Order: sequence, then structure tokens, then C-alpha cells
Amino acid sequence: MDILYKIFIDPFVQMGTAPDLLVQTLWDGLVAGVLYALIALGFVLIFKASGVFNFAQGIMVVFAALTLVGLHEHGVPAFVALGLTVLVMLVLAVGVERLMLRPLVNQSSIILFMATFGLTYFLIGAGQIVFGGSPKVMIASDLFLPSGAIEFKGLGGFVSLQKIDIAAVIIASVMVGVLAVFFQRTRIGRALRAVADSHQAALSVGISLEQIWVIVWFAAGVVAIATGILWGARSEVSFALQIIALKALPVLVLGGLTSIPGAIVGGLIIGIGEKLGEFYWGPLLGGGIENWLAYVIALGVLVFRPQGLFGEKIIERI
Amino acid sequence: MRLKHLALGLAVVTAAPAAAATAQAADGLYVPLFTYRTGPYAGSGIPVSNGLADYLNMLNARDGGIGGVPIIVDECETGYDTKKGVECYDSVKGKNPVIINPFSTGITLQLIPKAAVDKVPILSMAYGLSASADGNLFPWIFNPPDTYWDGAAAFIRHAADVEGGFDKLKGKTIGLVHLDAPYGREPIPLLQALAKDYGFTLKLYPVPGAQMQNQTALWLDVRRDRPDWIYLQGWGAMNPTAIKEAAKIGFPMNRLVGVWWSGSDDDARPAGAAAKGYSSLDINAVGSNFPAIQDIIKYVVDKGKSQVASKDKVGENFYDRGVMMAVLSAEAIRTAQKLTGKKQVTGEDVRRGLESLNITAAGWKALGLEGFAGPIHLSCADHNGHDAVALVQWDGTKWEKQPGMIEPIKDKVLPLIQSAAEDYVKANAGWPKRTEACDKSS
Amino acid sequence: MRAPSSREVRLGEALLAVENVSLAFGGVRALTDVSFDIRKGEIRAIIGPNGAGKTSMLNVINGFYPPNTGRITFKGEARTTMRPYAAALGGIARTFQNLALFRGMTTLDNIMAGRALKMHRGFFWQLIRHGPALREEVEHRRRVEEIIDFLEIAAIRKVQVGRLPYGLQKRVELGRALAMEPDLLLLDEPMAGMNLEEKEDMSRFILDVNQQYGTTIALIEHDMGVVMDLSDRVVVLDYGRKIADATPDEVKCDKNVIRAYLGEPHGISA
Amino acid sequence: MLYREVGQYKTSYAADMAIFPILQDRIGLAAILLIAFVVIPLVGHDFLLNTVMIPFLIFTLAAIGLNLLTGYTGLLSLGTGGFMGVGAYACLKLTTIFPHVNIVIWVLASGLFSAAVGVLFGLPSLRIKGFYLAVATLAAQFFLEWCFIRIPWLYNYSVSGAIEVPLRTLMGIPVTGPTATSLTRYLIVLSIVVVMTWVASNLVHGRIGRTWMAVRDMDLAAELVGIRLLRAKLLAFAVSSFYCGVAGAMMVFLWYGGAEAEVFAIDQSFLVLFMVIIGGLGTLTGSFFGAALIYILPIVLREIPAALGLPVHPSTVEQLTFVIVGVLIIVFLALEPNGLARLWQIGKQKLRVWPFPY
Amino acid sequence: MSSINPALDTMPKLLIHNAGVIGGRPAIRHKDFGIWQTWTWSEMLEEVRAFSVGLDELGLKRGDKFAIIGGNRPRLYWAICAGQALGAVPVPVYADAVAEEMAYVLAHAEVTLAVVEDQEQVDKIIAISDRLPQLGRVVYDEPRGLKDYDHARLIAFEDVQRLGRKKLAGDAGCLRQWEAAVAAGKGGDLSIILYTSGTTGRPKGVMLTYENAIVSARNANAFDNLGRDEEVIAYLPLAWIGDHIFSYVQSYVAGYCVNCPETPDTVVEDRREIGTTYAFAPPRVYENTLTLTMVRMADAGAFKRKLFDFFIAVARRWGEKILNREKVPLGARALYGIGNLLVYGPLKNRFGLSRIRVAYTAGEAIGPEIFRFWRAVGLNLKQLYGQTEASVYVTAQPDGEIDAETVGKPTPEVEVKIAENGEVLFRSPGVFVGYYKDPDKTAEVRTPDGWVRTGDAGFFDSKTGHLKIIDRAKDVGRLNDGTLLAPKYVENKLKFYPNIREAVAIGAGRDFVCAMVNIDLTAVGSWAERNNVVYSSYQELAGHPRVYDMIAQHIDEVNRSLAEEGVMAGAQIRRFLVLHKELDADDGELTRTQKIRRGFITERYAPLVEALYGGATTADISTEVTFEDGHKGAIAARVAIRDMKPYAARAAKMERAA
Repeated sequence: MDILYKIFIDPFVQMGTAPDLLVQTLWDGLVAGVLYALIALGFVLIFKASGVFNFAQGIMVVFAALTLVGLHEHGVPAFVALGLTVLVMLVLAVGVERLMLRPLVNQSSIILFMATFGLTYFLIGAGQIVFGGSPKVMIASDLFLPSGAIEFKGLGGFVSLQKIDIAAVIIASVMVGVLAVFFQRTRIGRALRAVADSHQAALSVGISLEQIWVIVWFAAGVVAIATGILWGARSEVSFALQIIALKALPVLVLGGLTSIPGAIVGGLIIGIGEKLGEFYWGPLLGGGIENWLAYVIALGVLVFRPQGLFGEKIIERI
Repeated sequence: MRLKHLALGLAVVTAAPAAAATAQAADGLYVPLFTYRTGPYAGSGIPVSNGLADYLNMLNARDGGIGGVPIIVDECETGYDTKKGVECYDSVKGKNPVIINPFSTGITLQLIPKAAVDKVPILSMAYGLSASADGNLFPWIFNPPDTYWDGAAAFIRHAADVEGGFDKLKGKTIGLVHLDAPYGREPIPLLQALAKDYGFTLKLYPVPGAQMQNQTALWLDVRRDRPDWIYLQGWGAMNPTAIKEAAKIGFPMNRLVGVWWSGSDDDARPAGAAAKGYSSLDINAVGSNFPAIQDIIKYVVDKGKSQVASKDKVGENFYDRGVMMAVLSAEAIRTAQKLTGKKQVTGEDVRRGLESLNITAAGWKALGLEGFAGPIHLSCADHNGHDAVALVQWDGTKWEKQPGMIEPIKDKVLPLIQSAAEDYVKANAGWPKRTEACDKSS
Repeated sequence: MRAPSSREVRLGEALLAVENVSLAFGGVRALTDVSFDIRKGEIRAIIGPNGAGKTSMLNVINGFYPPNTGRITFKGEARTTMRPYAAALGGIARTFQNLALFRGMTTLDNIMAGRALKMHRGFFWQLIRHGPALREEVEHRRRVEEIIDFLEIAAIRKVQVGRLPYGLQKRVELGRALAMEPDLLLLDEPMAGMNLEEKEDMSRFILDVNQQYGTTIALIEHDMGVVMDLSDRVVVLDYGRKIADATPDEVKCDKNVIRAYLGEPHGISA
Repeated sequence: MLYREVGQYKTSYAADMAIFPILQDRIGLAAILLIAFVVIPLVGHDFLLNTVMIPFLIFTLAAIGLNLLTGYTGLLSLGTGGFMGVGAYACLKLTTIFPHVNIVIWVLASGLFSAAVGVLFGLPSLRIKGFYLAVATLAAQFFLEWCFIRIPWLYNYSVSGAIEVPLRTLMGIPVTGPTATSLTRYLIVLSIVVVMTWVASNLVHGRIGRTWMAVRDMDLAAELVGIRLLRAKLLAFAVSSFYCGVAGAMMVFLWYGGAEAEVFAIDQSFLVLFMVIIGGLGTLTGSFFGAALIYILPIVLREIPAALGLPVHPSTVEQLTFVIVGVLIIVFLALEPNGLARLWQIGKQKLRVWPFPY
Repeated sequence: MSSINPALDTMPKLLIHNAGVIGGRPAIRHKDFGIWQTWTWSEMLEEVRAFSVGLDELGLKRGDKFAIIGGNRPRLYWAICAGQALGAVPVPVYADAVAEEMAYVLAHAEVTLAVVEDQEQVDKIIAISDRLPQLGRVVYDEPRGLKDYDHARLIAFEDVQRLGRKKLAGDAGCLRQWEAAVAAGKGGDLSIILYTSGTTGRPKGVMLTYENAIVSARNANAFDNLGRDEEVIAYLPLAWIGDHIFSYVQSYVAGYCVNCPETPDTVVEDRREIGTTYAFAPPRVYENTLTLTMVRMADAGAFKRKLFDFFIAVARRWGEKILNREKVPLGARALYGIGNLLVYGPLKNRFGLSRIRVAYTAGEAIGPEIFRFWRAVGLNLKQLYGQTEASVYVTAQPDGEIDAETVGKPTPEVEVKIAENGEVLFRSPGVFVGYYKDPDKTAEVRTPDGWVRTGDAGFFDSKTGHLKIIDRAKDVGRLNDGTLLAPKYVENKLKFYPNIREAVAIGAGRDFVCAMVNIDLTAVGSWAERNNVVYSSYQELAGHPRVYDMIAQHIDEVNRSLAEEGVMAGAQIRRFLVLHKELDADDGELTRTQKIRRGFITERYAPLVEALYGGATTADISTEVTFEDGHKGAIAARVAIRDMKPYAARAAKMERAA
């Protein structure tokens, strides 16, 4: 009975007795969720337009952040470095399209998936050669990102909102909004959505497939820069950061591989879900459950909706 | 066709180590260094690897090696990956290494059983298996100057000192934030024993490898539990994240103490001023203000023979840690030369040298490293020393050594080591009995 | 050049009866109150304009879709839902309009796969692939070779089906269905996309199957000439409703049928 | 060119369905086995045996295991590392509880445990497909990894939290533990891999293999010919995990001689998946090629600068290795998406039709 | 003359003998249901006996004629023997014969029973049955599609065997009775009637006795040391004397195994699987194979092509010498050895020729280039000259005495002489009994003292003593100026070019020689692909100017070589055209053995011939063709004509014998 109490009653008692902690957990979950969603968004963009399950999204985050900080270290002013980083991501997108996607056009999705592994290896090696393996400190203040925290007293304690987290939520929301507008309202965006349905349709809009690939990879690169800056500011910029990208996978399948709203909602569910789970139930199992909890949540949803929450229903035609 | 490819591959694989082996058949002390400058833990690995290699290279450049015999420094990149570490071991073991620095607890664990068979002494300085401090059962493994248990015990002593005595610990809550891997869990048994003895509550906060940079929920737990002290046994990117998160929840920084592997400059730097007051145990001094380190700069760094990114990285805490590893290796070899009277010593000789290793304060001074570390004295039975450790504190930009040294609680640690070593041997049926003779000097 | 004694219609009792079956997908009615039967030994054609619900009908029969209302009696056993696996077990085999071959496998393996239900040798024998497991393989291989011989596809026995031309793939698919030794064979447009010669070959195979193995066949076909030549009786569907059910000759003259086909680009050309 | 197929005719189905119907292939196989069992032990030193051959064979076995699932049955799994771990920990527990039973038996038996775990995590595969399933298997990977760290019983409460491999002998010769020579371990690993490869080839060439491939190629049609999808998929999960489990047990007991849970991390899953795909989905030979390329190639690359006497720092070599392997993966995929086995097949076909191009 | 053991003087007797002596050895194989189904001699005896007794039950009697129609399947070979065991006479008919042709043969032979392969043949027989009043039961091998047929007349092969087996099982005396029937057969009895599709007129039924066949087979086996270990593949028409002797009689005499391919399309693969040791093929087969080789090599990579060319050159230089066991320098021998490993061995392996000990070509002249090529790569290819009327063998080349342009020496027990007009005559124990129901024709061909006119013109080469055939005797004509013209000789020279499939040379009674050429679609198609020549049909390709250029070049070369031959110099081709359609046996343009029927062709293409001699540069033609399904249609085309420049005759004096 004790164990049942601990599972089913105690956590909720805790929530009631220490609402500040609940609010804090939810907030932290929200922030994590938004950042997961941001990485997942990079995946979705590419998957939707080119059918590539881009495993390299994680290393792109690291690569973007490293480029930014590395340039700054060489004396390039912060915002110039940011601009140059955007340029580097554009070059990367073009390179990926030319050297990786073109030779692999029409291959099965698992092959493309594997190719992005090759890209990951390449970027890990190249990144280390260029920038070295040492961790770097994100130039948050040079980019006018706030530091410090806002604390609210009350609720039986206090709730502390890191300014960088607030900034992260705002920036992520803005990016998601911009991307949504871009894909819903612009010609290129419509073409991109058309690509998801049929490549012929895209051609009729007057944009070549190659261009679209470059655009989505570039967009994913920009998303990677944002993720890199925000996540780097939360800890440090190092190659270990790519592990974070694995977190985007459950988010992705939970939301549905092709859905932008799915990525956002999935990110929030996973972010908040895992933080709540770890915080209230994790100690029962000795902690550290966060790592698989996200996947189990995703798995649970998938069993009932195999295509994810927002994925297109898989209709089996015969 | 397939055969042809296979043969070609085999040729390269078989020929490569052989070629290298012949290259160093000439006189020289073969010292392979398992270092890593790549992978997720590169942040911690780079400075240590640099210090380690640079000191030995300095000896070659300045003294022509040790006792006139050049040191053949052979770095093998492990990427902190056990698999590659074992690969490194296999590739060097045919070349008669005199001492091996695995520089990874995981790799050390793999090598412990092999060392006795291959007759290679393993120096796992302040890492590896705590139980291997027992020289009777682990004649080939050396982990001076302290085990993780000494570290944890020293931390408890420090906490007790601050609180005003061991009796003040009663009723306190002490947290252990650790990497959820063998390395991170190492102090748990000792802390549990001490918790029982001193009456404090131990809370464990494991950080899975994949969550290193995503510790928010864990620190919320900390905030809920409100521990009085936190001992941090982290590695790589886990450390800066933990320190930042600690600052975020407003945990008092002077109550956060890291093990010596959580004391890299790169660990504290990202948090910057917020980390002010964070302290870390240390086993070596910080800074480049030592003649030997100046020699490194002169003979190695300035000559462009070092891998350091810039000169100011020389003298960082972890760089000096690497230097200390190198000093212990070099001095073990020197001792072996003295013991045997041979210049070209073997692994077996160096094992004896390690057991007779004795670096006094004067000895450190003679090495041009006065006050660099406490005296190191090993024996056949004690491969560790369980020496007093220093404490350094982050002042917002760099580490400041705190006055005094902290003695580990030896009477608690030693019996635990004894029983752990016996457990290890019991679990590994057929563990060889020590047959190696003990030198008189030790 | 067929023998003068034309194929006599041997109609046995009903093998399968469809009673008042209706099927809807999210408000779109695919089938409305359809009833007909298939008798043992006959070739039954299901025809109708595009979107008439023909394929849906086959999908209901072999269990892909459970009908919303109505029931299906197969071999005297009434049912409303059934998994495709159970249908296979009951003796219903099927080919598809757009081919559903195992593209990565050879012709031989595809047809061998059709014998999945007949092979029982256990996992542990399979591990060593000797003794009983091998004997079983050989025994079924012999049966499969008969089908290969029957369908004249010996030359492509060991070719991956994905590399075969369309017409041959269709033949392999028929082979796979035949390997199941079905009581009822459902053919969904077996001649779609074929040229005249291939159509003639396929027609011959269908007739031969029916004749030689006594297999009851239900087929959907667009080519009216083929339908008229092959089938004993014809069901005509239009917008999911049955509009006629008679012999080919009667259907040809049926007013409803003609009307239903008028909108179609391809009229009846028998 | 080497092939002379004239006069090789089959008078029985058993001969026609043999796995190596061509005489020259049988000779080649015999030659390879001869090299593996006789020549390599004679010429091989520790580095070749311990660093190249043993891991190569173990990875091959894991790759075969994953290939049965992903290549033959079409179910993408990223839980290989976890399943390998189950085998390793099961083997440790078995040999701890029953120390006197031959370790080779336990190595094989440990596969049964991973098979059971595999079946458990394979259950969702009935509904979940493709990348969704891959991510779902990650749940297994991370959960198992967590178990390995968090359940001390699994590692016999050892202080280090790692598996410590005890000494076990076979007819008086040490097989596991530090005193086991690499030659002994090599021969045992080789024997197990050879036998299990043979068994795998039996499976895939028979009824079960066809069932799996049918499910892979078109599951709806497979169900229609009377294949029970869930049963086929779970069997694939079971057999695949069995192979991975045995590979995991061998990895720890016959290669590392001790391991932390980290060995069975997600990287391992990716590595094995690489081998399968680069080697060729749905071919057993491909698993050998894949393991060779992905595992041995970096070793060779790392040794090249030293062998040539180039003054390149080991860490730079490592980074370059990453770059080169990354590029090679993309190049290989572009050249031959069906994997090295396909290239091998094409090469073989070329030899068969020599001197003609087709 | 020859003596023949009376105990083994018929094939059924040989069968019983073989079943007793080598009963466990394979007698016949058939690739069926994916594997090589094998029957040993004793198993085959059982099958034949069962069928034979079954036929007896169906009422087949001694002296009856029965038809065998179908491909190379064991059961049809068995049927031949089964009927012979009863003393009945098999009449094999070409399986691809159209109903019309078949009706004539069956009616002429007065067959009372037919053993046919499948529904296709049954349908043909049913279609013509009203013209075959004597025909009784029709036995079919393949039941496919015949279920609903009227079985009053049809009966399945296995049902006949079942009848026989039942009878054999039920009646102990039956076996003895059957054996007695076999024993009653005599070597001098009529064993078979083979209808030859002559170049003109109706087919004639050549009657051969057992002795004819067996002596020929025995001599042939002895000539090439053929024993029971040979493997041969049966793929030529059953109704052709070559296949009959080769796949049936010689096998029974020597005790070797005959292999029936799975389908006619898989002969090459099947031959490769079996690894035949003794082969017999018309030149066309060797020619096609060589063409295929060259076409494929043209698609090979540069390195492979270079390698191939190099070693083929080596082979051309030394190969034949090595094959003839002449003295060859060690270096050349080593080089040839490498070539054998890299090129010749694999090449022969691909075509299933690796194990061939002796390969024959016959029926027509083979291009010397083709012939030498195969010999150079180590294939022991030899020529023989034979006729149905001779039970095949007239002359053959003994090992070591091979020449591309001759057909060898008379085989054992054969005498050959050349008539005044150049016609070749022979006399041998294999000489036929006569044409069935046609004593006039028989008398025309066979002289009272036993010499048979071959109808071919030829001479004995003075150097080698080998016979050389130049043309049909009646086709050898003269131009208006009296120049000798052997059209076939010219045609063959043309046909040796892989691009030319068929050629028709005309000119007898005219002023000069003209040629009509058929291109080879495979070779020219491949050439077109490599040279970016676009075409949509055979007709378009044939009429393409660049194709004309190419053919013109070939003809130019032929002219030059004719000019060098003195006697033939006047027969140089002045004008030519490329035919718009392939000459086809279905249209009667070729014989069933794929020989051209020159007279028919000149008649059929009269407008073209007129144009050739009329000086026009184009000509229109419309021809009726028969499609595969039997219905007829017309093809109309405008065909271009080109002029050629003749070379001046060289003074080289050709030795002409006879």
C-alpha cells in the first residue's frame, strides 16, 4: 500500500503543499519543452520537404554554436559573428544539397537517414579540427541576452525565472511564429508544403526541388543557431551538446514527423512531462528516469496513435 | 576479390604496430599515454592530456629523458571510449611499455586484470578503482595520492570543519550530485558508511550521461530537499551545467564542493561570477609559477611542440594535474633505475619503482615544483597514500588555493578499501595471489 | 483455337454469399446494401464504372474492411468481421489491382511464401534446415514448381520480382495466390495495364485454373470482352449499389447497366 | 573469371536450394574458414586477434542480429545496444549463480534473456512502423541502459558498478578472465559466430526467412497469404535480440573482460545499424562487410600515419578519421545504397559472366 | 560391308541391353520443375515398356506409322522407341510446322496414331483431322488446358503408360510377349521415316532401316571415341536426322546420357549446367554465339576489351596449333595458358562449352573466321558433311586434320566420288531405303549400284584430300558471258560478316551478279546503338543509309576476295539491296532448317530483282507475310539499291579438282 501511496497520492500531496515547486517545475518543463520543440522543428522542416530523417540536427546545433563562439574568439564582433554563422549555415545547406542529397536522390528513407549519420561524423571531425575539442562559453551577454533571474516570492516559497529562459521562450516562440508564417503565407512556403505532397506540384509552383532542399536545410540551420545559442547559454558549448538532440526524437514522433504544430505540442508535452515525472516520481526509482521517460511517453502515445498526435493518418491502400 | 581486400586490410593492421614496434626497438623508455582530446568529455581531457605529454616531452628536451634514456612518448587517442582504450592497450602492449596511464576509470577497470598478466604497471592517478589501493591484492595497479573515498571523506571533514565539528553533522542533509556511471557512483559506499557513523542524511542525485546538460529537474529536487552540503562528482560538460544550475536555484556556492575532477577551469568559467565561492578538492597546485612548468613553456610550448591552444592555458588546474601524472610516472621510472641500476628499465622494474616511490617536499623542490603537491610515498601494501588534499575556490575568474590541507578520514576509508578489495577478489574467482617480491626500500 | 466443346457451366451450391453488406468511410458510402452469391466452381465477375465499390467489395470479402452492416457467409459459416489472416486460413486468396508482391524476393520465394499456411515444420528444425525442415521445403518446392510450370514462368524462377516487367509480376502474383490452393480466388483487375497478348495469356491462365483446379474465381475487370469471355455470371455495381446480377449476355443488354456505363469513357465493347 | 559453372547441375531440390549452390563458392568458403581457423591463429599476434578479429566477429554477430530484424523483417530498431547489454548482464548473472556450468553455454543461454526482452519491446511493432518504431525502440535502449546502471543486482553489487568478468575455464584452459589468451578467446568467438551465422542462414533461407521478407516487403499481402504478422515480427525480435544478446555477452566476456553500462549505450546501437546498412540490408555477408568496414577501417586509418611515419598527432588522426569515415559513409551510400554486399554480389556476378560485361 | 550383331540390331534391343549392362547409369535427363529429373537406363526401359505396351493396347501394330510432334522431351524420345519396339514406324514432324504442312506429312505417311507434346499440337491436329481419316488416337504429354477436350480421341501419356503398366502387372505373359515383339524386329526393318523439307517441292519421307541408323551411329562413335560418359543436349528438331542419330541412336549405341532443356529459350543455360561433352550444331549456332560474344565485348570496359583482344590475337596465332598438338614455343604455350585462364576458359564456360571434347558443325558451310575463332579458343570444332539419305555421315574431319573450308574425309565405310558435273556421290551402309511412296524420286537420287546423288557440287582438295563443297549442284550456274557462278559460295562469303544474316546472290543467265541482303538485327542493332543511329523498326534500320554504307563496305571486301580467286572473279557483286523484312521459314523463304530457297525468293521479290537489273536506284515491293498466330498480312516498302565497283581479276590460279 505504501508504494501505491507513493505513486498515486504523495506526488499530488506534494504539489498541493509546495505549489511554488510545482510552478517552478512546470516553468522549467516549459522552457525545456520549447527548446526541444526548437530542435524538433529543425527535424520536421527537413523531413517534411525532403523525407530525410536528419540525425545531424544535433551536431548542427553544436556546429552553429561553435562557429559563433569560435568566430567571436578570433575577435569578430558578436553580431557580425552571428551574421557570419548564418552564412556558414547557408554554405552548409548548399553543401549538403550538392554533395549529399543530390547523389542520393530517390533513395529510400533509411539510406538518407544513414547519410545524415555520415554528415554527423563529418561535422564532428571537422568541427573539432577547426575549433578544437575544448568547451567554450556562450557569448550570451555580447548578444544582449540577459542573465540573472526574476524571483517571485509567494506560493509558499519562491519561483525563479531565469532571464535567459524567458528570452529562450520568447525567441523560440518568435522563431516558430516566423517559420509558421513563412510556410503558410509565402510562395516558397507553399511550394515547400506542396513538396510534402508531391514533387510535381512543387515544380509547378516554379521552384526546383534542389532549391527547396537548400531552403529547408538552411532554415534548419538557422533553427540550429538559435538552439545552440540558447542551450549553450544554459550550460556550455561543447560536443556533448549534440546528445541533447536525441531528446528531440520522442518529441518528433509524439507530434508526428511532418507536423510543425506537432513539434511544438510534442516538445511541451515531453518537456513538462519529463520534468514532472522526474521531479515527483523519479525519486521512487532512484532518479535519472528523465532519460527514458520521454521515450516511454512517446511510446505510450504511439501505441494509440501510430502516426503521432498530429501526423497524417497512415492509410494503408491496397 | 574479397580475399584480396581482407588480405590488404590485414596487412595494414598487422604491419602497422609491427612497424612502430621496430621503430622503438632502439633504446628508450616506452611510455604510452592514453589521452583524449575528442569526444563529449574532451573539455576535461584536453588540459590533462596536454600537461601529461608536455612534462614528459620537457624531460626529453631538457634532460635527454630520464637517467639519460629518452622517453618515447606515444599518445593514443581514446576519446574517453572504453572500446578505443582497450584497442590502445592492445596496440601498445607488444612494445614493452614501462608504465601506462589509462586516464579513464572505465579503461582502468578493463586493464586491472590484464596488467598482472602482461606485466605492465598501471598508474591511475586519483581515479580508477578505489579498492586497487591495496597493493597486496593489486600489485600492478597504483592510484596515488588519493582514492575517491579519500576525496569524499576529505569533503566530509571539510564540511565538519566548517560546521564546527563532526558532531555538528548530525541531522544535516548532504547531497551527492554525481555522474550516473561507475566513476560518479564511486563515493556512494563511503558516504553511506559515514552517514551512518555521523548521523547525516545522504541524498543521491544521479545525472545520466545523456542528461549532462539538462539537469533542471534534478536541481529542483535539490531545491525541494534543501541539502546543507553538496558534493559534486561530475565530469566533462556535467560540471559547468551543475554549477550553473546550482547558482540558478540559489544554492549557497560555498556549500558546493567538487571532487578534484570537478575543478577544471572550464567547469567554473561558464558560470563566471555566479560560481564564485564554489570550491573543489585538489591534489596539485594551480598556476605556472614553478621552475619545471616554466621549463615546459621554454622547452616545449614555445617550441611549438605542445598541443595547448594558448600559453595561458599552461598552469590551469587540470594542466597541472596532467603534469602531476607525468611527474609520478617519471619519478617511478627514475626510482626503478636506481633500484635496479639499469638505465633501460622494464615494466616490472617500474612496478617496483612505483612501490618504492617517495617524493618528499624536498623532492618536489628538487624537481622544480616546490609546493606543487604533498609528499607522495607508496609502499607494497599501500599503492595510494591517502594523502591530505587541498581545497581551491573559484574567485569568479580563477582558482584560489585555500590555506591548509584536509586529511581524509583514514580510519574510515582504509577498512572499506580492505573489504572492497577482498570482495573484488572474491567475485573474480581465480584472482592471482601476489607473487611479486617486495623491495626493502619500500 | 479452343476445342469445339465449349466450357460448360458447372454451377454448384453457393460457396460465398454476401448479404445486405454496406460499408462507409467517414460518411462516404462505398457499398450500400449489396447482396449476391458466388457458387462453387464458377467464374464470377464484378464489374462497374470507376468508383463503383468493386475493390471495396473484395476487401470486405477477404477481411480488410469489416462491413458496417450485413453479413458474409463463406462455406456455410456466417460472419461479420474477420482478419485477412483468417480469410487466408479459410481458403480465400487474392491478387491486387496494383500488385502486392514481395518485391525484394525472387519469383520462387514469392510463390513459396504463398505456402506459408501449409508449412508447419517448427522453429528448431528451421534452425538446422536439415531433416524434416528440408523435406518439407522440398515437398512444397515441388508443388510450387508445378505452379511455375503451369504459369510458364520457369525462366524467371530465380529473378527478383521487382525487376520483372509488369505482366510477369501479375503472373507471379497469381502464382502466389494459387500456391495457397484456395477455394475462392479473388482477382482484382488481373489484366490491368496489359497488352493484348498478355491479356490473352492471362485469360487462358484464369480459365485453366478454374478448369484444372476447380477453383472458384471472383474477378474484377474493366475489359468487357474479357469479362464476357471468361465469366459465368456478372454482378454490376454502380455507386456502391448492385444494379444487375446475371449472365454476361443478359448484362450486356441490361438498361441499368448501359445507363451506368454511359457516363464512362469506355462503354461496353463485347 | 574464377567461376567455372559448367557441369554443375542439380538433380534434387535440396541441392538446388543449397545456400551455396556453386562449387567455387563452396571452395571460397572453405578457404575463408581455413584462413580463419588455421592461418590467422598461426600468424596472428595479440593486436590482430584481440583488437581486430575478436571485435570484428562480435560486431558481425550483432550486425547479423540487427539485420535479421531490420534487413529481413524491415523493422528499424535502435535498441541493439540495450539488447546486447541484456545478454552481457544475463551471462554475468548466470555464471555467478551457476559458476560450474561451461561459460560457453551461458554465453549462448544469455541470448535467451535478451530474446525475451526483445519480444517485450517488440510488441508495439504491430502498430508502429518505420521511424516511429525506431524511436519506440529507443525507449527500450534508454530504459535498459538505466536498468544496467540502477539495478546493482545486475552487476553483482560490484563497487565499480561494472561487470567484472571472472575466470572461467573450458577443459582446464582459461576462456574468460585475464589469463585467457586472445587465441583461445578468438577461437571460441569464431566458432560461435560461424555456427550462429550458419543457423541464421538456415533461417533466412527457409520458411521463416520468407515469412520475414514477406512482412518486410508488404505486410498486408503477407497477412493475406496466411502469415501472422505479430508472430512473425515477434519472432524476428526474439531471434534478432538473441543474436545481439550473445554478441553482447561475448563482447564483455570474451573481448573486454569487463565493462561498464556505458558500453551498451545508444552509440553502440547506431554503430551496429551502420554496419547493417553499409554492409547491406537483408544479406548476411553484408553484416561481415559492414562490421569490417565500420570497425576495422577506422583502426586502419588510425594506424596509417604511424605506419607511414607521418607526424600527425593522434587526436588529429582521430578527428580526421571521423571526417573520412563520415565522407566514406555518404560516398558508399551514394555509390551503392544496397550496401557492400551488393557490390560484392555485383563483383561476383561480374566474375561469373567474365569476360562479358553482362 | 558392315556386320551388325543381330542381338543388338534395333534400338529397343539396345535399350534392353543397356538396361541390363549399365542400368544404373543416367540415360536421359530433363530439366523440368526446376531441376534435372533423371532416368537411368533401367528406369527408362520401364517407362518405354509401359508406354509401348500401352500403345499396343491402343492398337498400334507392326508396320503402322505414328507421328511424333513436339519439342525435345524425354517422353517423345520414349515414344519413338516404344513404337519401334512394336515394329511400328515413327514419323517425327517439325513442331513448328504450320497445320498445312503437317497435314500433308501426316496424310502422306498415313499415320494411325500421334504422340504430341501439348495443347498447341492437339489444336493443330484437330484442325486438320478431317484430312486424316486413318488417324486414331492422339496421345498428349502435357495435359494443360486439355481437360475439357473431347477425350474420346485424346489420351494422356501417363494414361497410356498406366494402361501398359496395368496390363504388364495383370498379365505375366505380357512382358514376354512384348520382349518377343522387340526380338522380332530386324536390322533391316524400316525404323523411321524422316520428312525432309527440300529446297523445292513437297517434303519427301526418307526411309531408314535400323541398320542404317545403328551402323552410322556406331561408326560415328568410333570415329570420335564416344563412350558412355558423354553428355549431350538435345535441342534440335526431333524430325531432323541429326537429332535423331545424335540424341537417340548414338546415345543408345554408346550408352551416353541425353539432356533435354527446360525450354528452347534456356538451352544455353541448360547446356552450361550440364556441361555437354559432345555437341552438334548448325553453323548458325556458332555464328550467333560469336556474334553475341563480340556484341557483348563491345559493351565491355576498355581494359577488358583490350585484354580480350590481346588474348584472342594470341589464340588466333597459337590456339589451333596447340589444339592440333603441333610444336609450339614454350612462351606461346604459357601465354596461351594465361589466356585460357583469363579469356578462353571463361568464354567457353559462359556458353557451356568448357567440357566439349568434340563439337561438330554441319548442314551448311561455316564462316572460316567463325570456325577458326572457336578452334583458336580451344574448342575442338570439326566439320562434317551429311544427309538424311546417308543417316547423316558422309564425310567428317578426323582430329588433327581440320580445315575451315573443307568438310573432311569420308567416314568409315563410306565411299565418295565426284560426278562429271561436279556433283558429289556417296555409297555407304547408311544409305536410305528409299523415299516413302515415291519410287521415282528414289530412283532419281539413287543409282542402281547404290550411289546416292547429294545434289551438292564439290571437289576434293588436292592438298588435304578433303572434300570441299561449293554449292548445290543445280544452283551452280553461269552468267551470260559464261562466267561460273556458285551463288552459295558468294552468299556464304557475305554471311560471314556478323552484320549480315542472310544473303541471296543472283545472276545465273544474267549479265552480272546482284545480291539481296538481310541484316542481322542483333549485330546491327547494337552497332546502331553505339553509333547513335535511331530507328523504330527493322524496316527502318534496314533502309538506313548508314547501314547501307556499312553493308557496301562488306560487299566491297567480298568483291576483293572474289577477285583474288580467279575463277570466281567474274562473280563479283555489282549491285545490291538490303531487304526490308527478315527472310522467314513461315513465309516459305527459308527451309525449316533455315536454308534459303533462292528460287522462291527471286520469284517472290521479282520487282526487286527487276529493279536490280533495270538500273533503278529504288524499288517498291509489297510482300505477304504470315504472322506467328497464322494470320496473314502485307508489308510494303521502298528499297534502295546501290552500285558497287568490281575489282580487276587477279591472275592467281585456283586449283580446281574434278
